[in-house]
Amino acid sequence: MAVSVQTEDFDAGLEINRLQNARKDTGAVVSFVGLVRDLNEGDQVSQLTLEHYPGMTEKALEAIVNQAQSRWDIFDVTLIHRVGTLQATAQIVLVAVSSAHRGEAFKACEFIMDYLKTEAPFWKKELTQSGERWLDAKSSDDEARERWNQ
Amino acid sequence: MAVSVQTEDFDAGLEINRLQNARKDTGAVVSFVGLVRDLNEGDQVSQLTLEHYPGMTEKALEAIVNQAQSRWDIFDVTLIHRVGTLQATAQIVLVAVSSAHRGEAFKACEFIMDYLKTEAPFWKKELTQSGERWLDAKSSDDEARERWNQ
Amino acid sequence: MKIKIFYFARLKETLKFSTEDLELPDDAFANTLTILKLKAHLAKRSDVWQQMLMGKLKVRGAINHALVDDNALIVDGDEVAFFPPVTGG
Amino acid sequence: MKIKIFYFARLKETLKFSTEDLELPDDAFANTLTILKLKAHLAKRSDVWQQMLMGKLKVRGAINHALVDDNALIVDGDEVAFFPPVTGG
Repeated sequence: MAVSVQTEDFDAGLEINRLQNARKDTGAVVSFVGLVRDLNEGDQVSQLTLEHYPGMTEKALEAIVNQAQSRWDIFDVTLIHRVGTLQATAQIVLVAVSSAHRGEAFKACEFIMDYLKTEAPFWKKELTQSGERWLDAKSSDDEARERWNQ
Repeated sequence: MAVSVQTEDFDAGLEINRLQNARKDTGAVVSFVGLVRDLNEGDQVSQLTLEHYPGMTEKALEAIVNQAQSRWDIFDVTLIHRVGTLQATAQIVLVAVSSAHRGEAFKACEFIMDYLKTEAPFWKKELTQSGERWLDAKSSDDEARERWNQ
Repeated sequence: MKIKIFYFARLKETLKFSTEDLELPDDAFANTLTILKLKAHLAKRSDVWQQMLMGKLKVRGAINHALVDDNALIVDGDEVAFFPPVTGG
Repeated sequence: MKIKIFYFARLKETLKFSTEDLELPDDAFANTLTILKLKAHLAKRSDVWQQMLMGKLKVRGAINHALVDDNALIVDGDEVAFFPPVTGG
Protein backbone atom coordinates (compact mmCIF):
# COMPACT_ATOMS: atom_id res chain seq x y z
CA MET A 1 0.00 0.00 0.00
CA ALA A 2 1.19 3.51 -0.83
CA VAL A 3 -0.82 6.41 0.57
CA SER A 4 0.24 10.00 0.09
CA VAL A 5 -1.25 13.42 0.86
CA GLN A 6 0.78 15.96 -1.04
CA THR A 7 0.78 19.35 -2.74
CA GLU A 8 2.74 18.08 -5.79
CA ASP A 9 1.04 16.73 -8.88
CA PHE A 10 1.20 13.01 -9.74
CA ASP A 11 1.69 10.94 -12.88
CA ALA A 12 -1.16 8.44 -13.19
CA GLY A 13 0.61 6.45 -15.93
CA LEU A 14 3.73 6.05 -13.79
CA GLU A 15 1.71 4.85 -10.78
CA ILE A 16 -0.27 2.38 -12.89
CA ASN A 17 2.97 1.04 -14.39
CA ARG A 18 4.45 0.59 -10.91
CA LEU A 19 1.51 -1.59 -9.85
CA GLN A 20 1.70 -3.56 -13.13
CA ASN A 21 5.40 -4.26 -12.72
CA ALA A 22 5.26 -5.25 -9.05
CA ARG A 23 3.98 -8.80 -9.69
CA LYS A 24 3.93 -10.99 -12.79
CA ASP A 25 0.53 -12.46 -11.91
CA THR A 26 -1.25 -9.10 -12.06
CA GLY A 27 -4.13 -9.36 -14.51
CA ALA A 28 -5.95 -6.09 -13.90
CA VAL A 29 -5.25 -2.53 -12.81
CA VAL A 30 -8.25 -0.25 -12.28
CA SER A 31 -7.61 3.39 -11.66
CA PHE A 32 -9.54 6.55 -10.91
CA VAL A 33 -8.38 10.11 -11.45
CA GLY A 34 -10.44 12.96 -9.98
CA LEU A 35 -10.06 16.44 -11.46
CA VAL A 36 -11.00 20.06 -10.68
CA ARG A 37 -13.98 20.80 -12.94
CA ASP A 38 -14.17 24.33 -14.32
CA LEU A 39 -17.91 24.25 -13.68
CA ASN A 40 -19.82 23.43 -10.48
CA GLU A 41 -23.49 24.01 -9.74
CA GLY A 42 -23.70 26.24 -12.81
CA ASP A 43 -20.83 28.51 -11.80
CA GLN A 44 -17.45 28.92 -13.41
CA VAL A 45 -14.72 27.70 -11.04
CA SER A 46 -11.24 29.12 -11.43
CA GLN A 47 -9.57 27.39 -8.51
CA LEU A 48 -10.12 25.02 -5.65
CA THR A 49 -8.38 24.97 -2.27
CA LEU A 50 -8.15 21.67 -0.44
CA GLU A 51 -7.64 21.68 3.32
CA HIS A 52 -6.89 18.54 5.33
CA TYR A 53 -6.11 17.39 8.87
CA PRO A 54 -2.43 16.36 8.88
CA GLY A 55 -2.01 13.10 10.73
CA MET A 56 -5.66 12.12 10.77
CA THR A 57 -6.14 12.28 6.99
CA GLU A 58 -3.34 9.80 6.27
CA LYS A 59 -4.66 7.44 8.97
CA ALA A 60 -8.19 7.64 7.59
CA LEU A 61 -6.97 6.86 4.07
CA GLU A 62 -4.91 3.91 5.28
CA ALA A 63 -7.90 2.57 7.21
CA ILE A 64 -10.08 2.79 4.07
CA VAL A 65 -7.47 0.95 1.97
CA ASN A 66 -7.15 -1.71 4.71
CA GLN A 67 -10.91 -2.22 4.61
CA ALA A 68 -10.80 -2.66 0.84
CA GLN A 69 -7.96 -5.17 1.17
CA SER A 70 -9.88 -7.21 3.71
CA ARG A 71 -13.06 -7.24 1.62
CA TRP A 72 -11.57 -8.12 -1.78
CA ASP A 73 -8.79 -10.27 -3.12
CA ILE A 74 -6.58 -7.48 -4.43
CA PHE A 75 -2.79 -7.19 -4.68
CA ASP A 76 -1.95 -3.56 -4.03
CA VAL A 77 -3.34 -0.04 -3.85
CA THR A 78 -1.82 3.37 -4.59
CA LEU A 79 -3.72 6.37 -3.27
CA ILE A 80 -2.53 9.93 -3.80
CA HIS A 81 -4.58 12.95 -2.74
CA ARG A 82 -3.44 16.50 -3.35
CA VAL A 83 -4.00 19.44 -0.99
CA GLY A 84 -3.47 23.18 -1.30
CA THR A 85 -4.65 25.43 -4.12
CA LEU A 86 -5.36 23.81 -7.48
CA GLN A 87 -6.42 25.38 -10.77
CA ALA A 88 -9.35 24.19 -12.91
CA THR A 89 -8.52 20.94 -14.77
CA ALA A 90 -5.80 20.04 -12.21
CA GLN A 91 -5.62 16.49 -10.87
CA ILE A 92 -6.91 16.03 -7.30
CA VAL A 93 -6.85 12.33 -6.50
CA LEU A 94 -5.58 9.03 -7.87
CA VAL A 95 -6.67 5.59 -6.73
CA ALA A 96 -5.09 2.62 -8.52
CA VAL A 97 -5.79 -1.01 -7.57
CA SER A 98 -4.11 -4.15 -8.90
CA SER A 99 -5.49 -7.69 -8.74
CA ALA A 100 -5.53 -11.01 -10.58
CA HIS A 101 -9.03 -10.48 -11.98
CA ARG A 102 -10.93 -7.36 -12.95
CA GLY A 103 -14.07 -7.64 -10.79
CA GLU A 104 -12.20 -7.30 -7.50
CA ALA A 105 -10.13 -4.33 -8.68
CA PHE A 106 -13.21 -2.46 -9.96
CA LYS A 107 -15.08 -2.96 -6.70
CA ALA A 108 -12.14 -2.05 -4.45
CA CYS A 109 -11.32 1.10 -6.44
CA GLU A 110 -14.90 2.39 -6.34
CA PHE A 111 -15.25 1.44 -2.66
CA ILE A 112 -12.12 3.43 -1.77
CA MET A 113 -13.43 6.50 -3.60
CA ASP A 114 -16.89 6.25 -2.01
CA TYR A 115 -15.38 5.98 1.47
CA LEU A 116 -12.79 8.66 0.84
CA LYS A 117 -15.58 11.05 -0.17
CA THR A 118 -17.43 10.55 3.12
CA GLU A 119 -14.80 9.59 5.71
CA ALA A 120 -11.46 11.20 4.91
CA PRO A 121 -10.93 14.67 6.40
CA PHE A 122 -10.57 16.90 3.33
CA TRP A 123 -12.51 20.10 2.70
CA LYS A 124 -12.90 21.96 -0.56
CA LYS A 125 -13.28 25.70 -1.05
CA GLU A 126 -14.05 26.98 -4.54
CA LEU A 127 -13.20 30.32 -6.08
CA THR A 128 -15.90 31.56 -8.46
CA GLN A 129 -16.66 34.98 -9.95
CA SER A 130 -18.82 35.75 -6.90
CA GLY A 131 -16.04 34.88 -4.47
CA GLU A 132 -15.02 31.96 -2.31
CA ARG A 133 -17.39 29.27 -1.04
CA TRP A 134 -16.97 26.08 0.97
CA LEU A 135 -18.50 23.06 -0.72
CA ASP A 136 -21.29 21.22 1.05
CA ALA A 137 -21.19 17.46 1.46
CA LYS A 138 -23.49 15.71 -1.03
CA SER A 139 -26.18 13.28 0.04
CA SER A 140 -25.43 11.33 -3.17
CA ASP A 141 -21.98 10.59 -1.71
CA ASP A 142 -23.54 9.22 1.49
CA GLU A 143 -25.82 7.05 -0.61
CA ALA A 144 -22.88 5.81 -2.70
CA ARG A 145 -21.12 4.72 0.49
CA GLU A 146 -24.23 3.08 1.97
CA ARG A 147 -24.49 0.73 -1.04
CA TRP A 148 -21.45 -1.14 0.30
CA ASN A 149 -23.28 -2.05 3.51
CA GLN A 150 -26.23 -3.68 1.82
CA MET B 1 -14.75 7.68 -29.11
CA ALA B 2 -11.40 6.15 -30.06
CA VAL B 3 -11.34 2.38 -30.69
CA SER B 4 -8.23 0.59 -31.86
CA VAL B 5 -7.21 -3.04 -32.43
CA GLN B 6 -3.46 -3.09 -32.81
CA THR B 7 -0.28 -5.10 -32.35
CA GLU B 8 1.63 -2.15 -30.83
CA ASP B 9 1.74 -1.47 -27.12
CA PHE B 10 -0.07 1.52 -25.62
CA ASP B 11 0.67 4.13 -22.96
CA ALA B 12 -2.17 4.19 -20.41
CA GLY B 13 -0.96 7.45 -18.85
CA LEU B 14 -0.94 9.21 -22.22
CA GLU B 15 -4.47 8.02 -23.05
CA ILE B 16 -5.79 9.06 -19.62
CA ASN B 17 -4.18 12.49 -20.05
CA ARG B 18 -5.79 12.90 -23.48
CA LEU B 19 -9.24 12.31 -22.01
CA GLN B 20 -8.50 14.66 -19.09
CA ASN B 21 -7.38 17.45 -21.41
CA ALA B 22 -10.23 17.14 -23.90
CA ARG B 23 -12.75 19.06 -21.78
CA LYS B 24 -12.40 21.38 -18.80
CA ASP B 25 -15.52 20.03 -17.11
CA THR B 26 -14.14 16.50 -16.80
CA GLY B 27 -14.30 15.45 -13.16
CA ALA B 28 -13.45 11.76 -13.38
CA VAL B 29 -11.45 9.38 -15.53
CA VAL B 30 -11.77 5.67 -14.75
CA SER B 31 -9.46 3.29 -16.53
CA PHE B 32 -8.84 -0.43 -16.78
CA VAL B 33 -5.64 -2.11 -17.94
CA GLY B 34 -5.68 -5.87 -18.59
CA LEU B 35 -2.39 -7.77 -18.56
CA VAL B 36 -0.97 -11.18 -19.52
CA ARG B 37 -0.65 -13.07 -16.23
CA ASP B 38 2.35 -15.40 -15.96
CA LEU B 39 0.09 -17.94 -14.25
CA ASN B 40 -3.25 -19.38 -15.37
CA GLU B 41 -5.13 -22.36 -13.96
CA GLY B 42 -2.01 -23.31 -12.01
CA ASP B 43 0.30 -23.36 -15.05
CA GLN B 44 3.18 -21.06 -15.89
CA VAL B 45 2.34 -19.02 -18.99
CA SER B 46 5.20 -17.70 -21.10
CA GLN B 47 3.20 -16.11 -23.89
CA LEU B 48 -0.28 -15.48 -25.17
CA THR B 49 -1.43 -15.17 -28.78
CA LEU B 50 -4.52 -13.12 -29.48
CA GLU B 51 -6.46 -13.74 -32.66
CA HIS B 52 -9.32 -11.52 -33.86
CA TYR B 53 -11.73 -11.09 -36.76
CA PRO B 54 -10.58 -7.99 -38.66
CA GLY B 55 -13.56 -5.83 -39.53
CA MET B 56 -16.00 -7.46 -37.17
CA THR B 57 -13.93 -6.93 -34.02
CA GLU B 58 -13.73 -3.15 -34.50
CA LYS B 59 -17.46 -2.97 -35.20
CA ALA B 60 -18.27 -5.04 -32.11
CA LEU B 61 -16.11 -2.79 -29.91
CA GLU B 62 -17.72 0.37 -31.30
CA ALA B 63 -21.17 -1.08 -30.69
CA ILE B 64 -20.26 -1.84 -27.06
CA VAL B 65 -18.95 1.70 -26.51
CA ASN B 66 -22.09 3.13 -28.13
CA GLN B 67 -24.22 1.09 -25.73
CA ALA B 68 -22.25 2.45 -22.77
CA GLN B 69 -22.65 6.01 -24.06
CA SER B 70 -26.40 5.59 -24.38
CA ARG B 71 -26.75 4.09 -20.89
CA TRP B 72 -24.61 6.54 -18.93
CA ASP B 73 -23.83 10.23 -18.97
CA ILE B 74 -20.18 9.97 -19.96
CA PHE B 75 -17.99 12.27 -22.05
CA ASP B 76 -15.62 10.04 -23.97
CA VAL B 77 -14.14 6.54 -24.19
CA THR B 78 -10.77 5.25 -25.36
CA LEU B 79 -10.56 1.52 -26.02
CA ILE B 80 -7.35 -0.16 -27.23
CA HIS B 81 -7.04 -3.93 -27.61
CA ARG B 82 -3.83 -5.61 -28.72
CA VAL B 83 -3.61 -8.69 -30.93
CA GLY B 84 -0.74 -10.97 -31.94
CA THR B 85 1.77 -12.63 -29.65
CA LEU B 86 2.34 -11.08 -26.24
CA GLN B 87 4.75 -12.05 -23.47
CA ALA B 88 3.82 -12.55 -19.81
CA THR B 89 3.20 -9.19 -18.05
CA ALA B 90 2.46 -7.43 -21.39
CA GLN B 91 -0.51 -5.09 -21.62
CA ILE B 92 -3.53 -6.49 -23.51
CA VAL B 93 -6.34 -4.00 -23.21
CA LEU B 94 -7.05 -0.45 -22.06
CA VAL B 95 -10.49 1.06 -21.43
CA ALA B 96 -10.57 4.68 -20.23
CA VAL B 97 -13.80 6.60 -19.63
CA SER B 98 -14.22 10.29 -18.80
CA SER B 99 -17.27 11.91 -17.23
CA ALA B 100 -18.35 14.75 -14.95
CA HIS B 101 -18.92 12.46 -11.94
CA ARG B 102 -17.27 9.22 -10.86
CA GLY B 103 -20.26 6.86 -10.63
CA GLU B 104 -21.05 7.01 -14.34
CA ALA B 105 -17.43 6.49 -15.39
CA PHE B 106 -16.99 3.47 -13.08
CA LYS B 107 -20.14 1.80 -14.38
CA ALA B 108 -19.43 2.49 -18.05
CA CYS B 109 -15.84 1.24 -17.79
CA GLU B 110 -16.81 -2.03 -16.11
CA PHE B 111 -19.76 -2.50 -18.51
CA ILE B 112 -17.46 -2.14 -21.51
CA MET B 113 -15.05 -4.75 -20.13
CA ASP B 114 -17.85 -7.20 -19.27
CA TYR B 115 -19.33 -6.92 -22.76
CA LEU B 116 -15.95 -7.02 -24.48
CA LYS B 117 -15.19 -10.29 -22.67
CA THR B 118 -18.35 -11.96 -23.99
CA GLU B 119 -19.19 -10.23 -27.29
CA ALA B 120 -16.04 -9.03 -29.03
CA PRO B 121 -14.41 -11.59 -31.35
CA PHE B 122 -11.01 -12.20 -29.76
CA TRP B 123 -9.53 -15.59 -28.94
CA LYS B 124 -6.60 -16.35 -26.67
CA LYS B 125 -4.08 -19.18 -27.03
CA GLU B 126 -1.60 -19.71 -24.21
CA LEU B 127 1.87 -21.18 -24.38
CA THR B 128 2.74 -23.20 -21.27
CA GLN B 129 5.45 -25.79 -20.56
CA SER B 130 3.10 -28.52 -21.82
CA GLY B 131 2.49 -26.71 -25.10
CA GLU B 132 -0.17 -24.49 -26.61
CA ARG B 133 -3.80 -24.38 -25.52
CA TRP B 134 -6.83 -22.33 -26.51
CA LEU B 135 -8.56 -20.72 -23.56
CA ASP B 136 -12.16 -21.63 -22.83
CA ALA B 137 -14.79 -18.96 -22.24
CA LYS B 138 -15.59 -18.53 -18.54
CA SER B 139 -19.10 -18.76 -17.18
CA SER B 140 -18.12 -16.06 -14.66
CA ASP B 141 -17.75 -13.68 -17.63
CA ASP B 142 -21.26 -14.50 -18.82
CA GLU B 143 -22.56 -13.87 -15.31
CA ALA B 144 -20.67 -10.55 -15.12
CA ARG B 145 -22.36 -9.44 -18.34
CA GLU B 146 -25.82 -10.61 -17.27
CA ARG B 147 -25.73 -8.35 -14.20
CA TRP B 148 -26.21 -5.37 -16.53
CA ASN B 149 -29.58 -6.70 -17.73
CA GLN B 150 -31.09 -7.01 -14.29
CA MET C 1 -25.85 -18.82 -54.23
CA LYS C 2 -22.32 -17.88 -53.30
CA ILE C 3 -21.10 -17.12 -49.81
CA LYS C 4 -17.76 -16.53 -48.12
CA ILE C 5 -16.96 -18.34 -44.87
CA PHE C 6 -14.31 -17.51 -42.26
CA TYR C 7 -13.14 -19.81 -39.46
CA PHE C 8 -11.34 -18.63 -36.36
CA ALA C 9 -9.27 -19.91 -33.44
CA ARG C 10 -9.69 -23.60 -32.63
CA LEU C 11 -11.92 -24.11 -35.66
CA LYS C 12 -9.41 -22.63 -38.06
CA GLU C 13 -6.59 -24.64 -36.52
CA THR C 14 -8.38 -27.98 -36.43
CA LEU C 15 -10.19 -27.71 -39.77
CA LYS C 16 -7.07 -26.24 -41.36
CA PHE C 17 -9.25 -23.69 -43.13
CA SER C 18 -9.20 -19.99 -42.50
CA THR C 19 -11.54 -18.91 -45.30
CA GLU C 20 -13.35 -20.40 -48.28
CA ASP C 21 -15.72 -19.34 -51.05
CA LEU C 22 -18.66 -21.69 -51.16
CA GLU C 23 -21.20 -22.14 -53.95
CA LEU C 24 -24.47 -23.79 -52.95
CA PRO C 25 -27.20 -25.01 -55.31
CA ASP C 26 -30.01 -22.44 -55.44
CA ASP C 27 -32.76 -25.08 -55.66
CA ALA C 28 -31.65 -26.66 -52.38
CA PHE C 29 -30.81 -23.56 -50.33
CA ALA C 30 -32.03 -20.25 -51.76
CA ASN C 31 -34.01 -18.26 -49.17
CA THR C 32 -33.91 -21.11 -46.66
CA LEU C 33 -30.25 -21.33 -45.66
CA THR C 34 -29.80 -20.71 -41.95
CA ILE C 35 -26.65 -20.83 -39.82
CA LEU C 36 -27.76 -24.19 -38.47
CA LYS C 37 -28.40 -25.62 -41.97
CA LEU C 38 -25.01 -24.42 -43.13
CA LYS C 39 -23.32 -26.03 -40.13
CA ALA C 40 -25.10 -29.32 -40.87
CA HIS C 41 -24.12 -29.07 -44.53
CA LEU C 42 -20.44 -28.48 -43.71
CA ALA C 43 -20.48 -31.15 -41.01
CA LYS C 44 -20.97 -33.80 -43.71
CA ARG C 45 -17.44 -33.19 -44.98
CA SER C 46 -15.81 -35.47 -42.36
CA ASP C 47 -15.89 -36.56 -38.73
CA VAL C 48 -13.63 -33.67 -37.77
CA TRP C 49 -16.02 -31.17 -39.35
CA GLN C 50 -18.93 -32.90 -37.65
CA GLN C 51 -17.17 -32.72 -34.26
CA MET C 52 -16.09 -29.12 -34.60
CA LEU C 53 -19.36 -27.67 -35.92
CA MET C 54 -22.02 -29.91 -34.36
CA GLY C 55 -20.14 -31.26 -31.30
CA LYS C 56 -19.77 -29.97 -27.80
CA LEU C 57 -17.84 -26.82 -28.77
CA LYS C 58 -20.51 -24.13 -28.66
CA VAL C 59 -19.82 -22.64 -32.09
CA ARG C 60 -21.04 -19.09 -32.61
CA GLY C 61 -22.00 -17.73 -36.01
CA ALA C 62 -21.76 -14.26 -37.51
CA ILE C 63 -23.26 -12.89 -40.73
CA ASN C 64 -21.68 -9.79 -42.26
CA HIS C 65 -19.81 -9.01 -39.02
CA ALA C 66 -22.84 -9.31 -36.73
CA LEU C 67 -23.27 -12.09 -34.17
CA VAL C 68 -26.40 -14.11 -34.99
CA ASP C 69 -28.14 -17.19 -33.68
CA ASP C 70 -28.64 -20.56 -35.37
CA ASN C 71 -31.90 -19.51 -37.05
CA ALA C 72 -30.47 -16.47 -38.84
CA LEU C 73 -30.99 -16.54 -42.60
CA ILE C 74 -27.99 -16.41 -44.95
CA VAL C 75 -28.44 -14.85 -48.41
CA ASP C 76 -26.37 -14.73 -51.58
CA GLY C 77 -23.15 -12.76 -51.16
CA ASP C 78 -23.09 -12.94 -47.34
CA GLU C 79 -19.90 -13.19 -45.33
CA VAL C 80 -20.39 -15.90 -42.73
CA ALA C 81 -18.04 -16.72 -39.86
CA PHE C 82 -17.82 -19.57 -37.36
CA PHE C 83 -15.85 -19.39 -34.13
CA PRO C 84 -15.73 -20.65 -30.52
CA PRO C 85 -16.99 -18.49 -27.63
CA VAL C 86 -14.81 -15.39 -27.40
CA THR C 87 -12.01 -15.00 -24.84
CA GLY C 88 -10.54 -11.51 -25.26
CA GLY C 89 -9.91 -8.76 -22.77
CA MET D 1 -7.77 18.17 32.54
CA LYS D 2 -5.98 19.55 29.51
CA ILE D 3 -6.93 18.93 25.93
CA LYS D 4 -5.91 20.25 22.53
CA ILE D 5 -8.59 21.28 20.03
CA PHE D 6 -8.29 21.73 16.26
CA TYR D 7 -10.84 23.45 14.01
CA PHE D 8 -11.02 22.98 10.26
CA ALA D 9 -12.52 24.51 7.14
CA ARG D 10 -15.61 26.67 7.67
CA LEU D 11 -15.25 26.38 11.46
CA LYS D 12 -11.65 27.53 11.45
CA GLU D 13 -12.48 30.39 9.11
CA THR D 14 -15.56 31.63 10.97
CA LEU D 15 -14.29 31.10 14.53
CA LYS D 16 -10.87 32.46 13.54
CA PHE D 17 -9.28 29.67 15.55
CA SER D 18 -7.22 26.88 14.09
CA THR D 19 -6.04 25.30 17.33
CA GLU D 20 -6.14 25.93 21.07
CA ASP D 21 -5.00 24.32 24.31
CA LEU D 22 -7.88 24.17 26.73
CA GLU D 23 -7.79 23.52 30.46
CA LEU D 24 -11.04 22.35 32.05
CA PRO D 25 -11.80 22.04 35.77
CA ASP D 26 -11.46 18.41 36.86
CA ASP D 27 -14.36 18.61 39.29
CA ALA D 28 -16.77 19.64 36.54
CA PHE D 29 -15.57 17.44 33.67
CA ALA D 30 -13.18 14.62 34.63
CA ASN D 31 -14.41 11.27 33.29
CA THR D 32 -17.66 12.77 32.04
CA LEU D 33 -16.59 15.03 29.18
CA THR D 34 -18.14 13.95 25.89
CA ILE D 35 -17.92 15.53 22.45
CA LEU D 36 -21.44 16.91 22.91
CA LYS D 37 -20.62 18.38 26.33
CA LEU D 38 -17.48 20.00 24.95
CA LYS D 39 -19.46 21.51 22.07
CA ALA D 40 -22.02 22.91 24.52
CA HIS D 41 -19.22 24.29 26.72
CA LEU D 42 -17.52 26.03 23.78
CA ALA D 43 -20.84 27.27 22.39
CA LYS D 44 -21.20 29.52 25.44
CA ARG D 45 -18.32 31.70 24.18
CA SER D 46 -20.51 33.74 21.80
CA ASP D 47 -23.40 33.59 19.35
CA VAL D 48 -21.00 32.71 16.53
CA TRP D 49 -19.64 29.74 18.50
CA GLN D 50 -23.19 28.69 19.31
CA GLN D 51 -24.19 28.85 15.64
CA MET D 52 -21.14 27.03 14.35
CA LEU D 53 -21.04 24.21 16.91
CA MET D 54 -24.70 23.71 17.84
CA GLY D 55 -26.44 25.14 14.73
CA LYS D 56 -27.49 23.56 11.48
CA LEU D 57 -23.93 22.79 10.29
CA LYS D 58 -23.57 19.09 11.08
CA VAL D 59 -20.26 19.34 12.96
CA ARG D 60 -18.28 16.11 13.17
CA GLY D 61 -15.88 15.35 15.98
CA ALA D 62 -12.64 13.38 16.13
CA ILE D 63 -10.61 12.23 19.11
CA ASN D 64 -6.95 11.40 18.58
CA HIS D 65 -7.42 11.22 14.80
CA ALA D 66 -10.44 8.91 14.87
CA LEU D 67 -13.96 10.00 13.87
CA VAL D 68 -16.32 9.65 16.84
CA ASP D 69 -19.95 10.40 17.63
CA ASP D 70 -21.35 12.93 20.09
CA ASN D 71 -21.30 10.49 23.02
CA ALA D 72 -17.59 9.66 22.79
CA LEU D 73 -15.67 10.32 25.99
CA ILE D 74 -12.73 12.75 26.04
CA VAL D 75 -9.92 12.19 28.56
CA ASP D 76 -6.96 14.24 29.76
CA GLY D 77 -4.36 14.79 27.04
CA ASP D 78 -6.68 14.02 24.12
CA GLU D 79 -6.45 15.75 20.77
CA VAL D 80 -9.97 16.74 19.77
CA ALA D 81 -11.02 18.15 16.38
CA PHE D 82 -14.21 19.72 15.05
CA PHE D 83 -15.02 20.07 11.38
CA PRO D 84 -17.89 20.13 8.87
CA PRO D 85 -18.82 17.05 6.81
CA VAL D 86 -15.88 16.16 4.55
CA THR D 87 -15.76 17.04 0.84
CA GLY D 88 -12.55 15.58 -0.57
CA GLY D 89 -11.93 13.36 -3.57
